[in-house]
Amino acid sequence: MDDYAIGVLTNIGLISFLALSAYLLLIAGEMSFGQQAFFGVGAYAGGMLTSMYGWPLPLAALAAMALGALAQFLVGLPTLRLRGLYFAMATLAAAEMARILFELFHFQRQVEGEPVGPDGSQGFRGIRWVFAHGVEPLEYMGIIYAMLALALAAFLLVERSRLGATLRGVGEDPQLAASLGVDVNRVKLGAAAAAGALAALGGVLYAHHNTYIEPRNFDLMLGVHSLAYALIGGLGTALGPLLGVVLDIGALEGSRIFHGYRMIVFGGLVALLLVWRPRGLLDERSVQWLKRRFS
Amino acid sequence: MTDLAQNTLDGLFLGSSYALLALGFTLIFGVLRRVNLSFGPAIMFGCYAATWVNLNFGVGLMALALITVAGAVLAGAYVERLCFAPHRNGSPIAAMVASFALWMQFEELATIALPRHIYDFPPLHGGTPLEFGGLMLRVESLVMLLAAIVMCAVLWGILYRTRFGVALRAVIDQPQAAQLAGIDVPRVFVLTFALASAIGGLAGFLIAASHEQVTPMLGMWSTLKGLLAMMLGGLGSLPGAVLGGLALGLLEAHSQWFLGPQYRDLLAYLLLFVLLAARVPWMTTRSAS
Amino acid sequence: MAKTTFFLILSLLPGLALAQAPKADFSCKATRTDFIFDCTIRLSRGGKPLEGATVTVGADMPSMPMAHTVKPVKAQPAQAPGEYRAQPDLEMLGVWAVKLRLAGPVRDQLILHYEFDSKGATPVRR
Amino acid sequence: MSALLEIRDLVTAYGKIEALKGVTLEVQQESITCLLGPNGAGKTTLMMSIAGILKPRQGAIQFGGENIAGRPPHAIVAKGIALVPENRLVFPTMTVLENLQAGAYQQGDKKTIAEDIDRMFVRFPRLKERIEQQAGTLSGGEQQMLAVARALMSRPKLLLMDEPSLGLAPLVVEEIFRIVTDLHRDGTTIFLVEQNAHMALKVAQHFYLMEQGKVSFSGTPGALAEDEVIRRAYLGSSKT
Repeated sequence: MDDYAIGVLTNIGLISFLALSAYLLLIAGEMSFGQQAFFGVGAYAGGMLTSMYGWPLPLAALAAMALGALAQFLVGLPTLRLRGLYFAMATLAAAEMARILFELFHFQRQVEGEPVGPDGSQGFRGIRWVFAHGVEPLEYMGIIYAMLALALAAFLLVERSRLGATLRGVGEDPQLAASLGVDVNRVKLGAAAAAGALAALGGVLYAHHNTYIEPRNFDLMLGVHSLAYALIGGLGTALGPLLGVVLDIGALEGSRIFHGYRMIVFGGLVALLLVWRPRGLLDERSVQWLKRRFS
Repeated sequence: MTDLAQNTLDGLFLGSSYALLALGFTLIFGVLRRVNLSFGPAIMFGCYAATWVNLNFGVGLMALALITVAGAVLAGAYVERLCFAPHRNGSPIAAMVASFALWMQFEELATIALPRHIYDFPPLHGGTPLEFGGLMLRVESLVMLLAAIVMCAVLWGILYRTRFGVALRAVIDQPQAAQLAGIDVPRVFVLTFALASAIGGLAGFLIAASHEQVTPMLGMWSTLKGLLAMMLGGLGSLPGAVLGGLALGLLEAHSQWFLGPQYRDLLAYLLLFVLLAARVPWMTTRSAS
Repeated sequence: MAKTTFFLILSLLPGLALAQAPKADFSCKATRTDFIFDCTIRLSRGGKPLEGATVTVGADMPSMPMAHTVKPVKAQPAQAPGEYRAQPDLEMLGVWAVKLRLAGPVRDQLILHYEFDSKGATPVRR
Repeated sequence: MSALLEIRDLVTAYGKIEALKGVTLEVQQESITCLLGPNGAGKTTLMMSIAGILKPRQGAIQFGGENIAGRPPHAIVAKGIALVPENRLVFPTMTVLENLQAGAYQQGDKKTIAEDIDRMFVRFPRLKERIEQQAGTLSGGEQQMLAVARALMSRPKLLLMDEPSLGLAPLVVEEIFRIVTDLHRDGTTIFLVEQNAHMALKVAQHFYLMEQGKVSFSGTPGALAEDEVIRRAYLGSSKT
C-alpha cells in the first residue's frame, strides 16, 4: 500500500473514534456539538506526556482517556438534564471555550535544549514519540485499527447486554426509563464519560500521527462532522458511524474523482440520503431486519 | 468615561447585526422547530454572489444589497426544499444535519467561485468616520443600527398588523390548530423561510460592508453569532432574539476593550454555558427537543 | 509481526529517546497551472545538510485536517546537497499545514505553515 | 333530507397499523350525528381523516358533491368543514380575540370578521369577558368554548367535534351540550365524537358505534337499549 492509501486509512481510523463518541451520546438521547474538545484534550494531554515527560505512548493514552472522561463528565454534570438543542448548544459553548483555552495555553519545557510543549496558537510541535521509536506508518495504522476494534468489540458487547438496552431506553424515552427504576442521569453521565474517553483516545492517536497539533484542528467543524457521520451511517449499530466516515473520507477523499468539488458532492449526497433514510443507512429498523435475516 | 460610551456605542452597533441574525434564526426556529445550520452560509452565498457580480461588472451599493438579499433568499429556498420540507414531520436532527451538509456545499462553492481567501467589499461610506462629542461613529454602524430598528418595526407590523402575521403566530403557537383554522401551513413555512433569509441577507450585506471584506468564514461566524444571540435571548422568542443580540454585542464590545478578542469570545461562550446550566427561566420555557 | 511485539515491549520503557530533530526551510513559486507550486526544500540536521533522504510533501487544512488532505508527492533530490524539489497540487489557496515526511537515513515528519497565494508561499507566523 | 357527508370504505393507517379498516357512514343535513366507541376504536383518526390532517390510504369522503379524501386541511376548511379537535388546541400565547381572528383566516373581508366575532360573543358571553386574555390562561370549559367559536369563525356547513366534554366538570359539560343543541337549532350540521354516551344520545338524531376501526352499529337513539349501547361503547361487543 502506498503512503497515500495508508494516510487515508489512518485518517478514517482516527475520525472514527470521534464518530463513535458522538454516536454513543446520540443513542443515549443527547446531541453533542462538542466531542472535538475532548478529542483535543486527549491530543494535548497525550502529546505533552510523551514529548515533555517521556511517558511511553500506551501509558500516556490511558492517562489522556481518563482526562477526557473526566472533562466530559464535568461538562455533562450541569448540562445533562437539558434536552435537545439546549444540550447541543451547551456542548458547543464548552467546546469553543476549550478551543480558546488551547489558544491561550502556553506551557513548555526544555527537552534536549529545545522548548517542547504547547505554545498557544502557534500550536504544539514535535510530538515525535512514534518516529523516535521507529514505528512505520503501516504499523501505526495497525495500532489505530487494533484500538478501534477494541472499542467496536466493547460497543457490540454492550449493545447485546442489558446495559445496551438501558442506554437506548434512556435515549428514546427518559421518562419511561425512569419509571422503570433506571437512574437516567447516572446512565447519561456514564455514557458521556465513556464518550469523552473514546474521543480522547482518538486525540492521542491523532497527535502522535501528525506530530503537530494546534487549536484550530479542534474547531466546531470537526464536532458537527462527527455528529453527521454518526447520523449518516445510521444509529442502529456502532458500525453505522464508521460507515459514515468511510463514505466521506474513504469514498470521496480517497477516490479524488470529484477533485475539488468533493464537499459539494458529499453535501448533496448526505442531504438526499437523509431524505430517504432520516435515521441513517444502518438505522435501527434495518439492523433488526438484518439480525432476523442472518440469525 | 468616553471609552465606556464608545464601547457601549460599538456594542449597540455590533449587537444590532447579531440581533438581525438572531431574528432570522428565531423566525425559522419558531415556525419550524428546527435549527437551520445553513442560515449563515446562505448569507455568505448572498455576499459572495454580490462580490462576484461586483468584481466582474462593478455595480452600485443598492444593487449589491439587492443581489446579497436575493442570493440569500435563493440559497434559503434551496435549503428549505432539500432539508426542511422533506423532514416536516420527521426528525429534527436529520433536518439539522442535512442543513449542515448544505453548509459544506456553500462553503466549497464560495472557495471555488472566488478562490482568494479574502475579497474586498465596498463600505457604505468610504470617508472618515463621523465624530460628535468625542465619539467615533462609522456610517456602516449607524446604518446597521437603523436597519435593525426598522426591521424590528417591519417585523412587528407584519406579525401584529397583517393576516400573514396572524397565520405566522398561529403556526408558531400551535401548528395543528393553525391547519384546522384553514391556514396553509406549508406555504407559511416557505414564506417565513424567505422572510428570514431576506433579513439574513440584509444583515450579511451590512456586516460585509462594515468589515469591508468577505471571507469563507462569514458563514461560520454568522451562524455562531446568530445561534448564540438567539439562545441568550430565549429560544424561539422574537423580542428575545433582539435583546439577546444587543446583549451579546454589548458584552463583546466591553470585554474586548478590557480583555482582548480571545477572552471576549471565551466570556460570551462562558455566559451561554452558565445560563444554560443554571436553566434560567427565559431560556428554557420553550421545549426544543 | 515480531517487530510489533518487540516494539510493544520497547514502548513500555520510559525515557526520552528523541533523536536529534531535522530542520527544513521551504519556499515555493506558483506555476502556470492553478494550485500547483514548484517548491524547494533544504534539509539539515545538527547544522549539516541531510542528504539521501526520501522526502514526500503533503499538506492538510488547519481546520478538519483529517478530511482535507492533499495527495502527497515525492520530492526529487536537487543539485545542492540536502536540497530537494517537489510540485504539490494544493486544490485550494489559503493557509496550508505543509507536511514533510522523511524516510531513509532519518525517519521523521515536519509540519510547516504557509499561506499559498497566486504568486507563491509565505511562512505564516500567527 | 340528503346526506351532507358520505364516507365509503375509508382506510387510514399509521405506517403498517390500520386504524380505520374500511369505514362507511353518513351525516344527514342539519342533523346531530354522534359517534360512540371505546378508546382506540379509531374515532379521532376518522375525524382527522375528514379534516385532512391525516391522509386516508383508501376510500372516499363525499362532501358537497366532491371527494375531499386526501385534500390538505386548508382546502377542506375552504369547502366548509371545521373540526374542533380533541383537547381543544387553542393558540395559548395569543389572546381570545386573536384566536378568533386566526379562525377567520380564510375570510378576507374585515367587516364580516368583526360581525362574526360579535356574534361569537353573543353566543359565548364568557369569551367576551376574557377578550384580551391569553387563551392559555382560560379554564378548560372556556378553552373548549373558544375552540368551538374559532371553528365557527370559518362559517362551516359541517362542524366536527372531537370529544368536547373531555376533562370538563359536569356543570360545564351541561353547558357544552346546550351550546351543541343551540348550534343545531340555528341550522349547523354537527358530527359529534363523544365518550359521554348518555349525554350524546340525548341530543343526537342518529348515532354510530365504532370498534377496532369499523362501524359496528348504526341507528337512531332508542334503537338499541341505552345500557347495551354503553356496554358496547365502553367494553366493545366481543363476547370474551
